Amino acid sequence: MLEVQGLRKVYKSAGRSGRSGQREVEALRDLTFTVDTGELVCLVGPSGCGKTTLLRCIAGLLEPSGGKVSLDGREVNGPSPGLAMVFQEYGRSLFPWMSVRDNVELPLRQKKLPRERRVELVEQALEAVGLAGTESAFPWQLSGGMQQRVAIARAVAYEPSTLLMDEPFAAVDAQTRADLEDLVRALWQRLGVTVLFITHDIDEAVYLGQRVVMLSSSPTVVQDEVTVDLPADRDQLHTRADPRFTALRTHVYEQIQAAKLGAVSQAAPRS
Amino acid sequence: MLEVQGLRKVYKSAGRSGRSGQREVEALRDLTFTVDTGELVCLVGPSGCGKTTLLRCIAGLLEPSGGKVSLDGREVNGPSPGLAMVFQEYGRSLFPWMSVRDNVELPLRQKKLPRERRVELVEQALEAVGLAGTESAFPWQLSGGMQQRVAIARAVAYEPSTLLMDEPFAAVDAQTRADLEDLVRALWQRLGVTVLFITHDIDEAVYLGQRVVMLSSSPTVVQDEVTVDLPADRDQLHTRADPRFTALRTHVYEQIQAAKLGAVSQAAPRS
Amino acid sequence: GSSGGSSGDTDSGGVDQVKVGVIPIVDVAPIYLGKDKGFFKSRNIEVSMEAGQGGAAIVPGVVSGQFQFGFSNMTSLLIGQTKNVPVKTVAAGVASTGEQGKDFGGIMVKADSPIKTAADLAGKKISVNTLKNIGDTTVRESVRKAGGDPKAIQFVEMPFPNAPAALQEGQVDASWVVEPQLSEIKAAGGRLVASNFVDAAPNLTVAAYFTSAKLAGEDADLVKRFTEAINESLTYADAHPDEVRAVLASYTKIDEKTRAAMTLPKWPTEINQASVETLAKLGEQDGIFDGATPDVAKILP
Amino acid sequence: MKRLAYVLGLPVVLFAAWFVISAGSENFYAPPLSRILESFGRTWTLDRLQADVLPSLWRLIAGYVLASVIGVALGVAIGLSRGLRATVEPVLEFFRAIPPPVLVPVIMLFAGIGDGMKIIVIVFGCVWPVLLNTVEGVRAVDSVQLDTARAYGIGGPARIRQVVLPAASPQIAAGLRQALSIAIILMVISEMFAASNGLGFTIVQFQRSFAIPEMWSGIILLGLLGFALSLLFRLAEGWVLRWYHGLRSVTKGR
Amino acid sequence: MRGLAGLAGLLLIVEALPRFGLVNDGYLPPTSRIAAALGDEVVTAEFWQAVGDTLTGWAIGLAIAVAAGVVVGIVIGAVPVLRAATASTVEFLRPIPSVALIPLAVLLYGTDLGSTLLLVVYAAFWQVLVQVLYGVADVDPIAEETARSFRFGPWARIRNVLWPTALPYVFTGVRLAASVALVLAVTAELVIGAPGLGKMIAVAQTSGAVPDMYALIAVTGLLGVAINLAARVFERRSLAWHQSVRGEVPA
Ligand SMILES: Nc1ncnc2c1ncn2[C@@H]1O[C@H](COP(=O)(O)OP(=O)(O)OP(=O)(O)O)[C@@H](O)[C@H]1O
Ligand SMILES: Nc1ncnc2c1ncn2[C@@H]1O[C@H](COP(=O)(O)OP(=O)(O)OP(=O)(O)O)[C@@H](O)[C@H]1O
Ligand SMILES: [Mg+2]
Ligand SMILES: [Mg+2]
Repeated sequence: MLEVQGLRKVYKSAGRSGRSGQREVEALRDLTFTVDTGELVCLVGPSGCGKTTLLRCIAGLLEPSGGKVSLDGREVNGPSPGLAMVFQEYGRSLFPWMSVRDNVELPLRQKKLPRERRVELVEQALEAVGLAGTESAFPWQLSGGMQQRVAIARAVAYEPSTLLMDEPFAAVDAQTRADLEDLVRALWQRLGVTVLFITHDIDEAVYLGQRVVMLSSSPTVVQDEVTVDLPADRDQLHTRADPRFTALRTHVYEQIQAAKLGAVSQAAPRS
Repeated sequence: MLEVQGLRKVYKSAGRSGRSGQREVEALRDLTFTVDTGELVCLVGPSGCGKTTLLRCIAGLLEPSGGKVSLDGREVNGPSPGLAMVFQEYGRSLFPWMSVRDNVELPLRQKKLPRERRVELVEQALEAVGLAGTESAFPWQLSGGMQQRVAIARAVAYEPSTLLMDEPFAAVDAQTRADLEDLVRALWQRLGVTVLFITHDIDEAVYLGQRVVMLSSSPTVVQDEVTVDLPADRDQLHTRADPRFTALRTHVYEQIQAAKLGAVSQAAPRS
Repeated sequence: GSSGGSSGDTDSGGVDQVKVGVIPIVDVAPIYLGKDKGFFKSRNIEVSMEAGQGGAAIVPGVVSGQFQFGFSNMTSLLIGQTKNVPVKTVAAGVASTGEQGKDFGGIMVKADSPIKTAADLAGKKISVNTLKNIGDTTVRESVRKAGGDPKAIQFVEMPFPNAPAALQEGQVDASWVVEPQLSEIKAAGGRLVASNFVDAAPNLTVAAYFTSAKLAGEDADLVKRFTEAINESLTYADAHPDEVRAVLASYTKIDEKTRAAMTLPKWPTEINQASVETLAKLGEQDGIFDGATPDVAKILP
Repeated sequence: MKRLAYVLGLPVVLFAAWFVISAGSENFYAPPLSRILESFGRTWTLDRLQADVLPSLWRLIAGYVLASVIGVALGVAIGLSRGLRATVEPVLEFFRAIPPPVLVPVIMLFAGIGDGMKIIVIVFGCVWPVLLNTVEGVRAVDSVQLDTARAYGIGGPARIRQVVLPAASPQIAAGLRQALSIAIILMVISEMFAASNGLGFTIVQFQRSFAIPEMWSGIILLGLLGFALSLLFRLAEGWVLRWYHGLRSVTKGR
Repeated sequence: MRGLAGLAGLLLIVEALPRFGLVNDGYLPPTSRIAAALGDEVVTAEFWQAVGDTLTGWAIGLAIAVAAGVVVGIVIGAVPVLRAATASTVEFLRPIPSVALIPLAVLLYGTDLGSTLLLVVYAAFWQVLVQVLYGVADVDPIAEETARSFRFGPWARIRNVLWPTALPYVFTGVRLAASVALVLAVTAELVIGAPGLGKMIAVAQTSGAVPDMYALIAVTGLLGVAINLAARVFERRSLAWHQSVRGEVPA
């Protein structure tokens, strides 16, 4: 189980040399929520509200300024084993000196999987994201969407127990996106992995998640949570046509709207 | 007027260490289409089909392997004056050594605008993308979506006569996205700028464009073109509710589906 | 010495500005002494010393006219002659004392070394400051005279200041050094095996002052005055060893004890032509002239 | 063909200019190039190459390889640890500023006067560019790449080997490139002490015995040696960093 | 603070080595004796004159080398044809040791500042040049394309894209060149006898004044430490945006 309790994060950094002096940004004010083991939760919120920051704290890559994150009862101080993350900066998170294959395989080596198993996993993962045939290319020889899919393949092949995804489908076309959504759900169902999924696409959040957590705009708190009471067996055509789906997405949309408006009325000074 | 005639682009590059030898990718096979001066055309197509490649050729950043691109009758050999481009890799196209303000202002300096005008344009553009208050931050202190908006602000402030945008709203939330869509349309109407807009969101393509050009998957040709016969005055609520809108988006969706399927049946070897 | 601003022999009120390239060692004490005593000033020469580390810096300086005069050992000058370096000696520089065991340079070994005489040096590793120069030719002569085989010596090039340590650490079997390293090794318990300058020739002229052929031709008067001044300085220095020991403090950092203990060289005013010819012969024998035969007369004044 | 023209073009022009300008030179220290070239053939015979150049090359390569290994290893450690850097940097800077010639006596105290001493002198001089560039390269590794490695539990040696070193490799290459020519320079300097053979020794010997055309021919040989080694280096770099050159030339598209 | 600890450790080792008889204290005297010698030196005007002379040669030489290295590096780096045409010549000239040029320097300038400058500039120039060349090659293609697409002129591209990208490399180059320049300034004085610290070292060396020699060498080293300190401060200010500096702001 993933627990986030009173999480707070303030970025301190010098602004443009002296002109504006110290710049302090309160990215997260006070976040509390839990994700059960094996749950698939989607996270939505306005741009710049701190979703990436939250994910980095959960992954143990960033130290919170306050509050705490714990995974399966243990407090997170550094990256936990069995955790995989798809970064929003997919381009920069691939290693340009390695072929696509090596990029996907590297974490598996760390897991000390035998060679055949690694080859198999890499092949399956690349196949699943529609990149069979590009194994020997370097990442920078691929299009943006292809790079993003390599990053997804890397996380998928890793067979993590916790999967954090930061806008993983932002750069792919609608059709591929639908396929990848189904891939994530299939993986989740097959492996029972805990998934925290950030997206800007409200339909996607509702289609994918068992629950949708909505963040307010900065200073960020949890605005609302919705349980998605759609049947567990979902498919692109029928689920999206379900009136309940439409009701849910409208609700989420309104909440985000409200979050944004709230932000405007508060208008916290930023620098 | 922008004319693309028989455009072809083949990437030649060594694959990973001789294992697979020379890797040749035919990104574009034979593209022909035109965009009238002052027209707003959206471009959709499967991931990796060559949209970015096409835009780079049009911007004069990449030399085609065949065919030609001409802008207002003159053949494109290098970047044309009055052209602005929003890159898909927004993060890397911002200069990390400059504040947000300087990033947006720099091209204006190159245009030799007077100081007051520059300040005004920068302020307006940042305001329009919802980033007022972050002028003195460095790009890497911003969230992904905010960085992308800085890149958009830079292009907008430039007041170009031709605007090329490569999935410019991929990293922003739904609400901001809607605002930005309206911003682009307003800018287009106010300045009469020629816009070529790449997106993966079919609704967005139909909502924004006067015409939607659909590309096939690799080897890439123009799959289809649709003229969007919706009224010129569009707004998020009513236009999207228009039955004609739904009809159009369904048509585009089907075409893209067809493009993908075509690709699978052809299954061109890639390396 | 600092470079006195204006360079060359510009006439300023009849006084010639003269730069002399020297090595800051005991050998050149007379010129410092002579400067202090006014021997140069009285001949309308304003002399300043440029302290280089060796011929590599001094000879090009003299040839190009950056320095008017320079100080160099005779073997180097002989080598230069075979290569037609356009220089000419103008005065004697420094000479061996001619007394076996009491010269300002010699071959040293550690106290407990099995090497007793020069003959034992055959087959050993000996450090000299520069190879194919005055050091190794004269050391060979010492060995030869003592009945050893000079061909079997293994020479290693090592600057004088580093020799005591190398000798102490056993990196070389023997070192050819001059003062003040000679006294330093002695103080550390080292032993003198041979005085190679004395073995090479009686009253060997070790070094000389020289000028470029160009200056010698164009300004004979200046050369003449400089020679006179140097000769006066040499004579004075030879007669006043205490003042020599004192002037050393002004341009070296030799400590007082060593200054008092060390053996001073001789400073005759005449270049001993016979000894130079001997040097030429020895050098030729050892092949340091690349097969050429130096013309001694050409470099002597 | 075109590449050959690029490689030889400027040198040919410069040598031609040198030839013409120096043709009638009376200056003892700047003899006509014709005499230098003539002495080149005479001086650098096969025997001489074997007796003097080979030992030099061996010291050079041993010193260079050792310096590269030390520089990269130490550089990675210092680059990764801020505390270590704060502690050792002043000491390193202290040694960096001391001229190798004055350090030789100290090195001789510990390492004797054999090849070991000369190799240490070479190491001592050419480790700095490798070290500094490695430190800076490691410090500049992209934070997202580091985070990726951390998130996937790629730690310890694997992180250094798979992430840190490749990411810093372009800058390390700059350091190795610098070190190569410095190693040649230090080879010459080290042979000024306690040597009895070697290219540097021979050149200094020529200088001291007023064999000026021979000295210049030696300098030309040094230049040729540097050029040849840098050619090898470029080949190796082009191979190891082919991903980088590909990445960087993506857009040049030409 | 921690740096002081590092230096103190070095001093302790140098004190201990001869004290415990690991090396002969006649050849490597303990720190205390070197310090005493240094104490005697620093009160003399001659010493400060020498430091001043050395620093003058160093500063002027470094300034020329850096300016020339940066300008030439950017011009060559930005124009591929030039780079291809000059590569072989650069590689040929780089390994020529400054010491081999000593006769040439003396020939041209005697023991004047010019000699020192010639040697210093020759040695330090290549360090800067090579770093700039690698730095210029490091430009992010997307950043470069951005500049091209907005039709930045050559000057604007150099100033706004090439230069900031190359800056971290240039800094390393300047730090390398700074110490090479110091080394060469001292060596030139040592060998040619131009006035300065090197000449004092040479005199101490030939006179067998070992503690004095080490005291002077230590001064050279300390100058290096001071120079590096200044470079680091400057770097922190002008590279605040760069990963290597911003990565170290405590989170
Ligand atoms: N390194 C940093 N230094 C200073 N401020 C930062 C830094 N990183 C992020 N921030 C600030 O923290 C806030 C939250 O950023 P974060 O990247 O978490 O947003 P996000 O929700 O992921 O947004 P998006 O949807 O646009 O990716 C932003 O206001 C941003 O400016
Ligand atoms: N530098 C390169 N070297 C080799 N191949 C490349 C290079 N850049 C792109 N390609 C190939 O060209 C094809 C088209 O790439 P492009 O980036 O134009 O696609 P795209 O339509 O923009 O895709 P996306 O929507 O995912 O961004 C891809 O197959 C890609 O692998
Ligand atoms: Mg984010
Ligand atoms: Mg693209």
